[in-house]
Amino acid sequence: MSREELMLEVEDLHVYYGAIHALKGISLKVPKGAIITLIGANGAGKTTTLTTIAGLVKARSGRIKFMGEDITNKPPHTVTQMGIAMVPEGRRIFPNLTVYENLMMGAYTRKDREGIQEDLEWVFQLFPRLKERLTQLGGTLSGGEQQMLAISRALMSRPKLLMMDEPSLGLAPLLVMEVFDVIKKINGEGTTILLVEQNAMGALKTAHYGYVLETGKIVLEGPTDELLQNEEVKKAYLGVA
Amino acid sequence: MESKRKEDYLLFLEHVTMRFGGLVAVDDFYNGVRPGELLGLIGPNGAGKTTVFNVITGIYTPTSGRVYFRGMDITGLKPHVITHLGISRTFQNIRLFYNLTVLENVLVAQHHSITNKDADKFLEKHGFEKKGFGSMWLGKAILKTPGYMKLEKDMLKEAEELLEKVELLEYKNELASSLPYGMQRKLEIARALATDPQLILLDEPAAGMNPQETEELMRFITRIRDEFNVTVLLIEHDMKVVMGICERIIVLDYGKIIAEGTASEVQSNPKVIEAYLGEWEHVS
Amino acid sequence: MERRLKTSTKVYLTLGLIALSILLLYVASKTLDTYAIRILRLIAVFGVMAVSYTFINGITGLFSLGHAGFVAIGAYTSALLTMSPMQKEMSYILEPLIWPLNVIQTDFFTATLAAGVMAALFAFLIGYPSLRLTGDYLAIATLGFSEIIRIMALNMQSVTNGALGLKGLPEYSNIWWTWGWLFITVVVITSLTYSSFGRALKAIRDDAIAAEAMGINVFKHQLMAFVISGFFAGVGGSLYAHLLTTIDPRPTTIGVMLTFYLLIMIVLGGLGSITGAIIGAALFAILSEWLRFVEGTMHIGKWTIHGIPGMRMVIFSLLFIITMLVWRRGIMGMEELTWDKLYNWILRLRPRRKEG
Amino acid sequence: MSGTIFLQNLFNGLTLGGLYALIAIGYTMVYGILRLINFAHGDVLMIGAYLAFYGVTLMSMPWYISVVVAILGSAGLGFLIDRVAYKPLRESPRISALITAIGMSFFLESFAVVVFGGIPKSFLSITPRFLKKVVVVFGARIQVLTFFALATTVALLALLLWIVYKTKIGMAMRAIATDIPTTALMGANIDNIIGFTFALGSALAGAGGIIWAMRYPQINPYMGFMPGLKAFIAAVFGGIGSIQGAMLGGFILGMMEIMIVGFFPQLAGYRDVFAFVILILILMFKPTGIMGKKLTVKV
Repeated sequence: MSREELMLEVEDLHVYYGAIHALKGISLKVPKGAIITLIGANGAGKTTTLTTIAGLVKARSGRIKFMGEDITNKPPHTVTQMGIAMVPEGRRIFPNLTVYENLMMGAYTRKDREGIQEDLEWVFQLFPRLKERLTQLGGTLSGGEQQMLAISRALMSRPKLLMMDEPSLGLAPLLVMEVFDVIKKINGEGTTILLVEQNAMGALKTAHYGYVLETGKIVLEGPTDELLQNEEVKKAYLGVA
Repeated sequence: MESKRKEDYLLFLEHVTMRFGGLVAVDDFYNGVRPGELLGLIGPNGAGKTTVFNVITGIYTPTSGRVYFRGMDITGLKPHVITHLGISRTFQNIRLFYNLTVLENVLVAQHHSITNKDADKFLEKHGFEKKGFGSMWLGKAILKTPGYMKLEKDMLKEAEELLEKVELLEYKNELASSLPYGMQRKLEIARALATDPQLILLDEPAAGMNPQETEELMRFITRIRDEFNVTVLLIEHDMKVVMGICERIIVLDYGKIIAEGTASEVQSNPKVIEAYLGEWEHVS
Repeated sequence: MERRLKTSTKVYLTLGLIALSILLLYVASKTLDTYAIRILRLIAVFGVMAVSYTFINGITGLFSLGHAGFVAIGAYTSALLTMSPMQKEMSYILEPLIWPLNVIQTDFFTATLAAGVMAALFAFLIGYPSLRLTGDYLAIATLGFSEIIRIMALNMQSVTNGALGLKGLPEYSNIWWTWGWLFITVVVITSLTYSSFGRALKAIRDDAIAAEAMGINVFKHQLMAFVISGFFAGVGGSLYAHLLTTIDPRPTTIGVMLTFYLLIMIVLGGLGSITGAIIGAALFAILSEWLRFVEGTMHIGKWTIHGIPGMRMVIFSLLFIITMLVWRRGIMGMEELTWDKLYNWILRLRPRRKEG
Repeated sequence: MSGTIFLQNLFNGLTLGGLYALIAIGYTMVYGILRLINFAHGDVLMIGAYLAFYGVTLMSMPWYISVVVAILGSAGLGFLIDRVAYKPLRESPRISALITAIGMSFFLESFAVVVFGGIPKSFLSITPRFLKKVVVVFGARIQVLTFFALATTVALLALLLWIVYKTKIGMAMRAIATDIPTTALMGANIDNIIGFTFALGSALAGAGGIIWAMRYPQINPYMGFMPGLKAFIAAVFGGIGSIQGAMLGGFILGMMEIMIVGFFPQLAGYRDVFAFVILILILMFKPTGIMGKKLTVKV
């Protein structure tokens, strides 16, 4: 994938939480227009990778480049303004804001009223349910609806790169399917996606290329159809020796 | 599931359910830890493992059900009483006393044996012996009476012996915060052992460790089980650790026990595979 | 490598230091003028209060803002016990003092002990409900209690003489009483801090949940610490009253301001250090006298600079904020000055001398 | 108590309650975001009153301009306090920020002693004459100032609610109160929102200080301490973090203080105790206050 145009490039990223060495030299590439997934067991460092890219966690060393610009350790609002949006783990809806306000928070940095309106329509197309709940408080939504809102909120900044942290977590099986479908749809409209998942099967069937993380390191990478056949993947999850 | 007799268990959770508002974190847990075994409690994130720990150690009182330890009903007792009765624990995010030295961390863990009168009464009521180094009156500590000095000396001796066994003695005067991560984990386990427990609960001891550290930790856990004669209950999401050392494994998903058995039994259980790898194949 | 002295050596050194201190205090009491001696006495009184305060705020890690309340209880208790019945009759103009307080009179030592006991009792009564709170809620609740105590002192005319306060107390707090009580306070608090009990307190400070999991009855330990601290605050109050020879319910005397002063002392000295608390108290007492020049008129050569009243407190508060922002450990951090440390320090100095 | 006196007390209670409400909002908004008791908030009130005083006496501004300048000055001061004293400590233990806040309060008070002098100043000279007139309402003699104070307070509270619930920055303030990192992910500059919150709360405190000074017409460097403390109690009473709670708590506390003394004059000396007793009862039995939500601690 070297010839493709790169959107995001992470090089030898090291992150510490106090004494814990959480990321031990992560390198990955996200080409424009692709869905890239990071999979791995809990505590492998998937979330840390995303939050470091987003600027919420500081990297000790390494480099993050977005559209050719160095964004390592830039504050989160700058990263967002440059075109990276994130659907955080656990959705993190603003519970005391209405659905509409949650969406407007997503569009916080934007000033183009018409563009915002357009994107709002797009989001309602993706998730008609949200339109019905516009004036409801975010905290009163069901888990699935909150996930829809979290994704929509991230889309409202019209991002170039959308990072999603465990969008299927805690959802009923049918909703899990729906979420993966939506991810494909969003990608189809031209948004590049970096997806972190615990649901390895779902993620690998949705994405084009995947990285397998284990205790802060990438242990395996490749096109997803290859990874799906790989015994190592199974091992990473189940410890099958 | 086969019928279980709580008398066969060191610790038994009898139909324990823990609800938080609408969320059922632990759903009708009916199982326990047998004396001397190394039991693993596993499950995906949010399955309710840590909640089980918090119920056992008295941080939460279960919504319904009882907890039995050595035949005593310990449901609803305070955490410090439960520790005195013989259950000790470590935490998912290491919780050492960072401004104390390694030695002091261990000494603190012995302190309950000289002050915990309520728990002693509870023990005596159930026909067990009181434990500890004797009683402590603050006046003795101020006046430094011979009795008190002996007490301190005994505690110190025992603490140093313990540190020697876990190979941390050479760091005894270092601040806990200055130890490297792997060593902090070890110290946390040592500190739990210093409370003189029958049962020790380890909450994700391998979290944040690299493969070599993990290997070493696995050996360490098996060793302390034999050397300190304790029963071990272990939470872990790193399946390799659990598969490597646990004799029996209980798998939790969405608060429910979905499987129980040896490593290989659990590994081949379709419900477990689904819980860990995702339900995609199942629906499509 | 740290080297340690033998225990017996340390005992001799300590005894030597005590003897030396007594000698120095004796010389001071004979040679220094009353102003300097007053500062010395003030250092000891602040020392008692600061050491007892750091026992709660620094060592047990409970952030209390109610220390002045205990000082107030001690001050009033002891003042009511040392004043003569006749003096009381003359002071209580608006309403007579209630029985039996109007007829009792004791010596200073008994009065000070009673002050401590009374303050400890109040510490128990206040601690029992408020120690269920944590962090800033505890701070504000204890502040509230201390204000209640002050307002009671202002209003209970027939006990405290209200706003008039108690004046003309015998000036019992001489060098020996003040430094003697400081000695006792330091010995008791240090022994406790370095006992199994004290270790438990420090463990609670670092992580209360882990401490509870180690079998420590956190609430009971905190309450005991609170009561012990209250006792010495009461003692400090007794000494304070008999140093000022007057006690009244103004915020600056026994109210919130006093707590703030104490907080400045223990933060500057290093939160969690007993030696630090004493150094902080001494610095505060000395600086607040020495800094008087900024409030008085100065002559530098031809120029005359007019002082600004209140400037001292601006300097103190700035010092305090800067400490918190850039030097949070203060002078001593959580460390203590020990013989071993001094010994190692001297050892480290020696080779350098040889090289030079 | 006769009807007219009751009416008088009612108005006094409402006015005092309104003042507590104005000040309490600053505490509750800051606590909602940073979990910090901004001890210096009461002192902003004092500075506000002094600024208005000197605006008229030294700069000879018309009183209404001086008031606006003083409110803006208070807002600026609040912003500055956060930047200088609290922002550097965002990552530190919460108690450090609290200690610094106490230091800040202490500094502002001693600073005021040095700059403005320790002797109380009379505010009467700058209070416009029409406010000092007395009108008779149903037999009760009430100063125009009382109505003015009440009306201004209500208008300011309404303005605040409008900012918080109808503007973009208000939306961000509500968002940040529940989730700082996620708000940052939305592209919002956290420090600016926190700074704005401080400024907004301080503006209200400044306004409260001026009204306070008109009603109790003496200003001194320590005048902010007690009202500040009580307003904080009002915020806890109403449920810390909740703006409506702070308003409600302020009004209830003010009304209670006036009414208890009204009905039991012999308790007048203990007037300042009521608030603390309420505080302790609330903390003991319902630490979340009337309208607050539970703040959970994770094990």
